[in-house]
Amino acid sequence: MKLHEHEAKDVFKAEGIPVPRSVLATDPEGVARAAREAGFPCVLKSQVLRGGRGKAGLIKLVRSEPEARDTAAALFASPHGVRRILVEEAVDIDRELYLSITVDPAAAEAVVLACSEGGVEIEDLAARSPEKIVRERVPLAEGLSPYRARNVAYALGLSGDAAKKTAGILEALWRVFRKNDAELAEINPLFLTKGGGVVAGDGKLAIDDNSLFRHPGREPGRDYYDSDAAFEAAAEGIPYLQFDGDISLMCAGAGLTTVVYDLIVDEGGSVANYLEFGGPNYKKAVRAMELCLKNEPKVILIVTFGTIARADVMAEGIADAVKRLAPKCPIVACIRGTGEEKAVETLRSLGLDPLFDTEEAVRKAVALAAAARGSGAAPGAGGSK
Amino acid sequence: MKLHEHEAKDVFKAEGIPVPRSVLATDPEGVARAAREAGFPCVLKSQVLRGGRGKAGLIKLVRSEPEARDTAAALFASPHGVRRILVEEAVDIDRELYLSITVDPAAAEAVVLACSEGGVEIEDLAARSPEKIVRERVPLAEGLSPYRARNVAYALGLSGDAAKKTAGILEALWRVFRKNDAELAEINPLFLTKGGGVVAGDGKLAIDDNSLFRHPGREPGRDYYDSDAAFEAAAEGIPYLQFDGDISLMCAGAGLTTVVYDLIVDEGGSVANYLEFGGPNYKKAVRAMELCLKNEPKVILIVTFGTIARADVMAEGIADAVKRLAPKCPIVACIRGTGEEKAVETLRSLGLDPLFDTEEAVRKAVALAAAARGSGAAPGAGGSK
Amino acid sequence: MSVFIDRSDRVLVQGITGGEGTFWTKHMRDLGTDVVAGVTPGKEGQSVEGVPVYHTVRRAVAEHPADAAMLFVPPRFTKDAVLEALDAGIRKVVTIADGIPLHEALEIRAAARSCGARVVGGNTSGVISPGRAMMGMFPYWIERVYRPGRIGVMTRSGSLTNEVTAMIVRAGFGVSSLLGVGGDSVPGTRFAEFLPDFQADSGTDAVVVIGELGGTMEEEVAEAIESGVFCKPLVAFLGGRNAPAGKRMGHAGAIVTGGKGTVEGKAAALKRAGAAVADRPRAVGDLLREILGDPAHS
Amino acid sequence: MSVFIDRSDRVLVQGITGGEGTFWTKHMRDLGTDVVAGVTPGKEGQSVEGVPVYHTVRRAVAEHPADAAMLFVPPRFTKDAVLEALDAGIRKVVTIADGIPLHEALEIRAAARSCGARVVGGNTSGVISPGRAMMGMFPYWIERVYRPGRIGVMTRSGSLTNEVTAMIVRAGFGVSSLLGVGGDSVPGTRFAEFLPDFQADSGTDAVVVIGELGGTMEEEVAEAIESGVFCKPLVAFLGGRNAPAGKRMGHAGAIVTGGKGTVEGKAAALKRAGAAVADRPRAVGDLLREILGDPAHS
Repeated sequence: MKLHEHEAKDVFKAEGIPVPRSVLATDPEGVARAAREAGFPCVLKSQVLRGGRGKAGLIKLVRSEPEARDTAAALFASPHGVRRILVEEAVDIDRELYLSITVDPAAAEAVVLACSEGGVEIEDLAARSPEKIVRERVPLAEGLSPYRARNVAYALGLSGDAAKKTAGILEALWRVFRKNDAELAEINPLFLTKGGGVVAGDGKLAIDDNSLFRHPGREPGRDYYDSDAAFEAAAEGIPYLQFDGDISLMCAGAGLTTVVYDLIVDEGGSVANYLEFGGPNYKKAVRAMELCLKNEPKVILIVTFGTIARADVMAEGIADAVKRLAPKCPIVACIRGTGEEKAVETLRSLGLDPLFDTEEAVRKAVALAAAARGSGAAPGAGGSK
Repeated sequence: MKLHEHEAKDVFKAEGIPVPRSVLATDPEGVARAAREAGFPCVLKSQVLRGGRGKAGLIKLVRSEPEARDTAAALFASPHGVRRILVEEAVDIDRELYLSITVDPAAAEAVVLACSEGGVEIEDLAARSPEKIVRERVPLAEGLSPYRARNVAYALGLSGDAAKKTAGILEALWRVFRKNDAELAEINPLFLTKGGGVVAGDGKLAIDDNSLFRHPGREPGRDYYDSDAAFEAAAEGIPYLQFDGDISLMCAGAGLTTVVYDLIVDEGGSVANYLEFGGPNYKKAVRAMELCLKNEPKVILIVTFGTIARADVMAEGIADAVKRLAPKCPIVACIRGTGEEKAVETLRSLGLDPLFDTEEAVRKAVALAAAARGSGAAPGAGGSK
Repeated sequence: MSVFIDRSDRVLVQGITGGEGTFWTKHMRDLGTDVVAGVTPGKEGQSVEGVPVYHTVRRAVAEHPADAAMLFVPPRFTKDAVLEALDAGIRKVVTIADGIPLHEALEIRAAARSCGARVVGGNTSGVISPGRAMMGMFPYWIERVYRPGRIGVMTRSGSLTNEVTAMIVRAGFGVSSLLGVGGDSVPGTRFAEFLPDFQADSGTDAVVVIGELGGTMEEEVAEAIESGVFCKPLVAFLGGRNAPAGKRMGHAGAIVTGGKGTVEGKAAALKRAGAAVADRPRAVGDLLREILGDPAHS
Repeated sequence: MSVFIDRSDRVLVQGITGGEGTFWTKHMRDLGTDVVAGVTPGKEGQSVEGVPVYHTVRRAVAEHPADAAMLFVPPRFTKDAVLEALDAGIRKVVTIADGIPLHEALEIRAAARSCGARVVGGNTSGVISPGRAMMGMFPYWIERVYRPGRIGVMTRSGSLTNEVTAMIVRAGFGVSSLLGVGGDSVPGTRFAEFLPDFQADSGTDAVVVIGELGGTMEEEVAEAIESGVFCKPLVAFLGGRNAPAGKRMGHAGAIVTGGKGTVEGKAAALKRAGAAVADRPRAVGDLLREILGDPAHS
């Protein structure tokens, strides 16, 4: 779970990392007021969870109160779903650095990545000039010892006070990383100011979803999701991704669902949503189909090959869902695995024609979707007969 | 630095270890009042830093308010220097266990020691029936994982709720051990109550002296020392032990001072104090001699063989001390090492006759002390001439 | 011969008295696994499917020496259970737990590496050498799909593995050992770490790797082939070829970030190393037949 | 040959620009030690006694490969400095720091063991092989007392070591290598761990152990002799024979608790193992002459 910049900076600040003075505002008038207090010029930063906010025009320098008000109004009205703007004092920047801590799965350690060029996309840099990236491994049992922080600071070419302060910030960033069970804790850019200060210009903090139980109050709200369906699916614990195509996937198994997605695209189809109701969710067919129907898909494609997630149970759930929700679009079902024979019976009794080959199912779904697009209307339930 | 029982129990309680309800009192009336509140019978526990308080009669069960008052008066008047009494509710004991965490220097780990017989002296038990001691190693990098706590609880023969609670207390004791940089964290006895509770009956916590800088407020007060000289020496950072013999040691080097102590006892002499003014204290001769003189010794014995602690500097310090303090007892000096030649000159100019052999110096000091005891008076300063 | 487990391994089940522990212990025994003891704190003296239960792993192995531990333990207790198994001298561990906290997954893998142990999982169905032994959650009927044979399989997925393995069987082959390394971003053991075992296994003619977007495990397989650690034929099938960047495709480990971990890059690396890459499940069987010939004629 | 250090070792000095670092670096060089570089964060580019200074150990060893690190670093920063040396691949470390926090001493020793390194100290004057090399705080004149010779010395003390070594020299012998393991209760390396080195050292005929009350290091020496790890003659002198129980005699490690760590028990164990135990410093020289004969006639 990614935190918003202002949330990440609150965490940073509490751990002793200097951040610019700032106020969070939720409407143009609030932004104007906050800007007046911050002094001009100051920076309006849209609080949205996406990279490249600068390039996308979501971060703006303003020089007067009217400009702040107008710019804020434009940002709130943009199609990026801006709900909050962080109004931040402008910092007198001398240099910018990049600093982050993430995990290295192969080494079974954490790793510091740093660069004496701040503001860059680290992945671009890794591809372009990997030699510019300073790496420092951090075994969890040892932690980020002071000497490792110094290794990084001096490898960045810093000296004197800047080196000491940067090392101190890195040690604090480590505490942030550990205390928050982070996947990523990143400061990009880290400003070295003309006055000799070191200040976090931006803040990224991604908390491991599997560790959220240790961080009550951090549950993601509606604005973390790009659709109501995605938000509701998350509340159910159902893996769900929102797309804008016309075939709703209602599959079991993350790997299999991903491959079904691949095959649909290969066949020229388009996906309305990725939805995976396997594992602990294999009895939630009704809820899953409800979520799919929110997208008004042209086809629902069900593909499973379950061992623990029993085919017969899933088929019964689907039967229940069809009866209760009476979907108007056709359903293509390909259900294999434990209890397969019984599942086939159940599906047939629904009037469906169960398939046994994933590729065949995908082709049929794509064809049905194309036909529905052509006719301008979806056939009725059981239309796959 | 050892904490008093009531201090240790405060730490335990804050970490979630159940302790009996108790009140600390400093006079018999306070004890009587606290006892009335605790209910009868209750326990009066003298807060002194020594083992075997029960056997020494420093822990008493009282059954009425007058008994509490009288018993407290007797305890405060005892020769054990009782300044505080912990008045504690009586616990309905079913069983007693022993639980402690200490360090294992060879293994470079911490180690849990536990026993299903509480209240015992663990060292006696180790000598008598070592097979009754449950040991569990704890690598610091791993910490005391829950499974290690369970290993201990079940090895103690516990089951059900008692096993779970004891394991939980051990995990809490680990946090106490780590957070307090402890040499030893001990619960002896740990009560299993008839009501199914688990309660720390006593609490020992010894903080590593080298880590006290991390525990401000824990500096030991006067009552941690058995003499004013010992307290003052500690404030100076001078290693000092109080004895009641007649030869004051003013030596440099812990090992050498210890050997001088050995040799004096071998020769039939007795030591007034152990004082070690080597290492960082080698320029503190005046302060050292001042401390020695508090004991009104019959002889001051100075033995050094310093490399970093320079002999010439120490000799000058001694000269300064003799001039300022004009000790009435004789001084035997045996100063070797860096700057030895100059040191010899300095000592001779003082009227002292420097020796070069430790054993000879010890024999001379013992003879002088015996002579002084015989004559009933110490010869004047420089009496070793 | 088999990779990781065989009939001769003595397996301990941690969390044996829970619903999953009890259910799958029966399956494991029925599929040939020698389950010697179980552990659930507080339940010593009970027995599950005839398997004696102990409070702790240490007490269990004192009575029943064990080589391997199968964990049916919730994700947040998995690290403790793994450390307990390692501390008791067990060097092979399988955990099915789905939802192990990330930092604990790092600690689990680090602990295993530091004592030369292997932890498989979490977020996996486990491992199976069809006809010989199983640790995890493969039901009886799975033997019909994972027919015994000479193809090694390594996978990050569950259902997808059934899909692909069915294609292997349809092509006339069978499975020697199947290792589910799991779908997490920090699995206890990585694909490439099993390649020396498959190389040494006389019962394995070729290996199928069922990978997906995210991480670098497939690239490490390519490196192992290039470095000569593994010389048998290898066929890879990779899910998530068309997945959009930045979206996590179900598995925690299945995400492309900053251009790293794309299926395109993985496929290219594997092909460069000489591996065959299937573009759909059915192609896995086809490629095996191309490389190994028709199994009916061998 | 010598134990731990020799002229051929390349030594790095951490904390070289401090008062002690600068002072003793000169002594170390003058006594034959090859000091190749120094480290003080923030001081890269300076030089001390002609030795170039770097910000970090990693940067120093990149330019000047080193085998050993000598630490002149305050006690509370010692753990970090030791870990930095180990991380840079250095496997021999000496720290003189007096006052290392107890738990950090455990971590230092654990870290050294886990990578096969040796940390000597803290709370020691260091190590010296007279006439060859020195790491620590032995001034020039000490060579007159620690005359080069064929007796190995291990000690927990400073001044007492001068006292005893003077007796060794008075008896006509000299010192091959002297290792001060230090007076702390958790020294980085323990007496017994050096015995295999002294056994292998062709320049050592016998070893003198200067021990004291507290801990179990002397008992471990007895065990090493009994197990056959060390077969040369060994003479022990133990301080604190008459020390009262429960009182800490100066050194953190010098305390008898609960009847454990008495000199009586240590002496008995050593004698049982066949070692000679001197009852006073002078007897160390006498015993060596008894065992090895008059060095003037050999």
